[in-house]
Amino acid sequence: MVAALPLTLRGATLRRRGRRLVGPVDLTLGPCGVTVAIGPNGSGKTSLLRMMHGLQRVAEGAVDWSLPEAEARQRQAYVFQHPIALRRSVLANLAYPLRLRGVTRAGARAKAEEIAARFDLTAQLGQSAPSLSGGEMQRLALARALITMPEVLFADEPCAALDGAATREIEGHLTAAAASGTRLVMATHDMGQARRIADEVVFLLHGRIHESGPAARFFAGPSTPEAAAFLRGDIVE
Amino acid sequence: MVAALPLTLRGATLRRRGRRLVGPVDLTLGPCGVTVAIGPNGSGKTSLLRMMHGLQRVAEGAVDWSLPEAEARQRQAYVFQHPIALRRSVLANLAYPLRLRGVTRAGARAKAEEIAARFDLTAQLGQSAPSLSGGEMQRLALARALITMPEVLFADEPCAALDGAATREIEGHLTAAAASGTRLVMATHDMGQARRIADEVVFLLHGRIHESGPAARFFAGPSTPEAAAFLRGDIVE
Amino acid sequence: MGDLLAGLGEALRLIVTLDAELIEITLRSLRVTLTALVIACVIGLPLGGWLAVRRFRLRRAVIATLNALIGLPPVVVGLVVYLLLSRSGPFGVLNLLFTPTAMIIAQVVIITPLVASIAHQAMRDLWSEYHDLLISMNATRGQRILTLLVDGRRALLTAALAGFGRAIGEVGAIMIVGGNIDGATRVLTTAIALETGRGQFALAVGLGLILIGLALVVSWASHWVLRTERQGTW
Amino acid sequence: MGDLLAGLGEALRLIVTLDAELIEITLRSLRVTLTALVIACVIGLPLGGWLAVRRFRLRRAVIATLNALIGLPPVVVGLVVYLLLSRSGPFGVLNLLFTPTAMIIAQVVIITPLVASIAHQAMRDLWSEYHDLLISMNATRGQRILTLLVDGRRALLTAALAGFGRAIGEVGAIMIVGGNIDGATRVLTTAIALETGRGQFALAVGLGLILIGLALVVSWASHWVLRTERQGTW
Amino acid sequence: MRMAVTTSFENSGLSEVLLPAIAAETDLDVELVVVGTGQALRLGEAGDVDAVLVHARTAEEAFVAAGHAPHRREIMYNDFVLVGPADDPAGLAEATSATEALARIAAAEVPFVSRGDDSGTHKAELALWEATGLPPEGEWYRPVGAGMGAALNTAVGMGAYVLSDRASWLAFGNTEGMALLFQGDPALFNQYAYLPVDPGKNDDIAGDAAARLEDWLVSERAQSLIDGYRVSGEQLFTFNATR
Ligand SMILES: Nc1ncnc2c1ncn2[C@@H]1O[C@H](COP(=O)(O)OP(=O)(O)OP(=O)(O)O)[C@@H](O)[C@H]1O
Ligand SMILES: Nc1ncnc2c1ncn2[C@@H]1O[C@H](COP(=O)(O)OP(=O)(O)OP(=O)(O)O)[C@@H](O)[C@H]1O
Ligand SMILES: [Mg+2]
Ligand SMILES: [Mg+2]
Repeated sequence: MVAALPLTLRGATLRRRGRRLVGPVDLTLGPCGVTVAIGPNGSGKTSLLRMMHGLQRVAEGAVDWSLPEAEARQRQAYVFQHPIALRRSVLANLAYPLRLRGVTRAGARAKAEEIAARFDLTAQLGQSAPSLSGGEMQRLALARALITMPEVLFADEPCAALDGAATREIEGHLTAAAASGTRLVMATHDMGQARRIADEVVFLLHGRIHESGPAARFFAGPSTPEAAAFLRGDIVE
Repeated sequence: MVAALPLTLRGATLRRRGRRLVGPVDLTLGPCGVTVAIGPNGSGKTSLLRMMHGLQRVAEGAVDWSLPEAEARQRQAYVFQHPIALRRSVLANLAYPLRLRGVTRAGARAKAEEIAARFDLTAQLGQSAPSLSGGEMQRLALARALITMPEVLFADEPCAALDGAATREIEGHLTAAAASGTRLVMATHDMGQARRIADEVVFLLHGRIHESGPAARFFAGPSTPEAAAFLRGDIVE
Repeated sequence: MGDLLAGLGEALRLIVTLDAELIEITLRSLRVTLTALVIACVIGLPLGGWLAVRRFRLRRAVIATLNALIGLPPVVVGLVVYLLLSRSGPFGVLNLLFTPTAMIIAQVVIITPLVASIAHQAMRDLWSEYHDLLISMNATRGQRILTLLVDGRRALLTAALAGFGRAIGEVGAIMIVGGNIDGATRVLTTAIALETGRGQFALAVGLGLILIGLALVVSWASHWVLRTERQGTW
Repeated sequence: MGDLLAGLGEALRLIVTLDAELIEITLRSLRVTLTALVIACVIGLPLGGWLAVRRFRLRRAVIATLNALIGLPPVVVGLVVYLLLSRSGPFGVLNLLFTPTAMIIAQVVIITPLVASIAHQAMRDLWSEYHDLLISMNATRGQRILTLLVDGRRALLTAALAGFGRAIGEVGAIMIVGGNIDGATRVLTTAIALETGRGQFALAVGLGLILIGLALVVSWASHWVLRTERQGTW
Repeated sequence: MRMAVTTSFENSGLSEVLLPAIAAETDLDVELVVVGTGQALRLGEAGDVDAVLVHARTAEEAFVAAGHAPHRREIMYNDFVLVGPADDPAGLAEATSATEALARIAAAEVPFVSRGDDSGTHKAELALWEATGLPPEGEWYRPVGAGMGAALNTAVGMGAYVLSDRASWLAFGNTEGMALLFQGDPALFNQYAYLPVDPGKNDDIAGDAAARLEDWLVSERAQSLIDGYRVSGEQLFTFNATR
């Protein structure tokens, strides 16, 4: 199987009504590991992930996968910052990506039930997805993203609404997925989480990559004063 | 001015299609302080807050304010777990609650600009609210709730999408509001935050109040093994 | 006022006596309208969905045009269909003029823009909710439209009912292409027009009440079947 | 086919010669329809909003009924309005029969259910989004409806345009209450019906094309004014 | 003032000659409400129009007998003609009388479109069928329940025979493949009469104007206009009012 990775961003810039939201960004995403995007609110983490995933067209520069776009998209999954639930049952939500790929109804159902058990959603299977609690919804979104075993998973603050135990459990799922070959790109505000699971860190500020590098080195001693301030929890200008 | 508080819940129970989501709950909310609701995902924090605020009708029991319901509602504000933005500009969103109360356009605008400055949203005033980043949206929701200087503020995980600095800043706003007389009822997953600002803790489990009491005592040594497990970050059955 | 009351009486009389002709033209009305509605929905609902999910340069113009076509004057539609189907017209060999098929064709032309416009409007909101998710999941265009149609089915009910209402009450076009021939193409509305022209106002009002009753039954039944307005969001 | 082409020629001729009678009946069509539309919107849009925000026991039945009333047969509406406005009817003293006012009344009856149904359907989705917020902010019922109308204005455009289309193309009712009197109540659709009856198909098709052109201009202009489909969500 | 007239009168185009003359010579502003015969009489009965001009003798006499109009004034006549496909499958051209013509149609069972709307034309047609002694029934007999123009359109579309008043036929634009096949039998005589509505019905009825219009309609000026009205060179109406 040819891989969709590496992903290369060259001078990629995102604009909205004249305003530059992100970029220019130059970045290469290698075939394995966990990359975590951090940065203050509004620094462009979500926009960067969306741009990589192809949800937002770049105004300048290029976002290149190693496969044609449609094929590459087929191997990715995305967990949104505000989870989007189809107006269907939890079961139907989980089965949906498989059904899109032509899996039979019974096959999709079996897989959905299996993953629901792993993500502790079995009790909610028949419930309407929009009525889930915040944490349940986020678990649903993650489970639905992982059900297709994507080569690349983008996750935008996937644990923001989760309690401590659920967070650690989800982190376990994420690192397990990463270990079994899923490339993980994640945005988070939880520096503890970032430390726990990141291999590589991208620190964003005002829409640009201000600093990036291996996680161990970054957390041990960031090389820019802004990153240091951010890690201390200070306001970054 | 007669106060809307204390709020008394007696045997209040919330049901949805036969299922008991919350209750029976007995609880009295005195006139000042910060009450924090904690508990695992799906334990009913959101449902409890919504029930208190009157967004959900109780199936059994009673939720009583010291004023008639309409008047009491006028003095409350609510920040939703998923912020709801009117499809208008940030400015119009902030001015909206004031406009509802008959404040003139100019008056509402002035106040909105003032509070936007306090919540670091000045740059976004003209932007369409639904396009805000997750953290900006949450700041907007909080600012919009506080603009009417409510007697009681319900806030459902108001800092889940915020970075470290913003969280501390918002906590500052919240404690300032509490100090100046706003009764704060908040749900959070961030135990650090709960410790920092709670006067009183309500620990929910399976829709019921499992343990409650002054925050200092609770965090020093919870009296139930479940609460202790939750504080350790273990899975609570 | 007397005529209105007499019309009520007339309607009751026709119904309790199970008037054979009434039953015939009522069934024909239903058959023509429902067939036209099914065809209009098969065209209009996916078209509405397609316009919701697809972005192209002339999209706004197409939507505005579709909205404008709601105003297609029935008499003109009838006339054009008549000219096309008449023996000297291009489709004359099909010999469809003055048959229920011709009436169905005219009604499809009249109600499809209405059905598609309302459907588009209903699915646009749903699409703005689902947009990111379905794009991210790499759903094909057909799958996107299908998902919108399935999850928005209750909103589409308004589209279908509006189309049904427009078609069942329509008279200008089907009068021209159907010819209001007794026993062959007479339906409720053309019968009403006939009785009005004859000055038989009570009978006309009576038939009108029966037609309205029919529309009510269809609407209530479909709301009941789709169990609308029951659960909060879906 | 020849007639269709001739109709195009006829339409062009009428337009380039600025035919005085054409201008008169076109303006009358517009005046009657726009007046009826404004009234229907003033009633129908808030009614749709009210049905979206208000929960009561018979709500579903009311919505289903409103949907069914889209199917009010124009001829029957015309007849009933005629009977009410006739000099021997209850409102005979007003002397409104065979005036544009009578036509406006009939059109309002016909299009209000359509406008209200589409408006309700559009605002129901928005309300499910805004529900918690507006309830929490203790907005009065009027404020809730107003907010939905303002923030959903682009979706309401479909409702208004559907009403406009239905009214401008309508002929059955206004023929009865207006009487198609030359120089007083003749409008585009009744003129088309008249020419069709005379077998003057080219002229009828020509007038029809002008009517469709009018609907297109109105639709494009209102889409342009409301700047729909520009920004993503709003 | 308002006058209800039948579609055949309006379709003939005569009104476009008469109305301007009336306006110029009597300063009466006559508005025509064009409807079916039955509806026209109902409008008169309700007092919504000031006069009625129709061609259905029995119904008119009943109208007067019921007191809705003080009298009935015959103004002019035209005649009915039988129109059908130009190749004339029933051989109407050889018929010597109207009844024979209809009998030929019935025998050949070629499609025949009937107004079927109780209008003056329809009643005249039924009277003719009665005279033939043949029941107009069967697949070939299509009562369309519509005005003259619509019935003509239907007949053209079907290639059927139809009984039309001469005026409507001559003024009709959509004559493709059709021809006038039988005319001239006195049995096809079609009398138009003017009925002023009883002014006692309500205060708004312009009884005075109706009387003045009646006077004008029977005047010599009206006679010359009516007799002089031509479509494709043919005279449509013949003035026959008694002064
Ligand atoms: N459509 C838009 N129009 C204008 N500005 C926009 C639009 N979408 C996003 N922005 C702005 O772009 C900036 C980056 O947004 P983004 O959502 O990427 O931030 P983020 O890093 O994910 O923030 P957070 O941590 O709060 O989620 C924000 O300031 C936001 O207001
Ligand atoms: N309409 C509904 N129908 C059925 N179950 C519901 C409905 N609404 C909520 N629930 C269930 O009620 C439980 C409590 O939900 P609630 O939103 O109050 O939890 P929470 O404590 O706020 O959780 P979280 O921390 O994840 O936000 C959840 O299990 C949820 O699935
Ligand atoms: Mg973000
Ligand atoms: Mg919650």
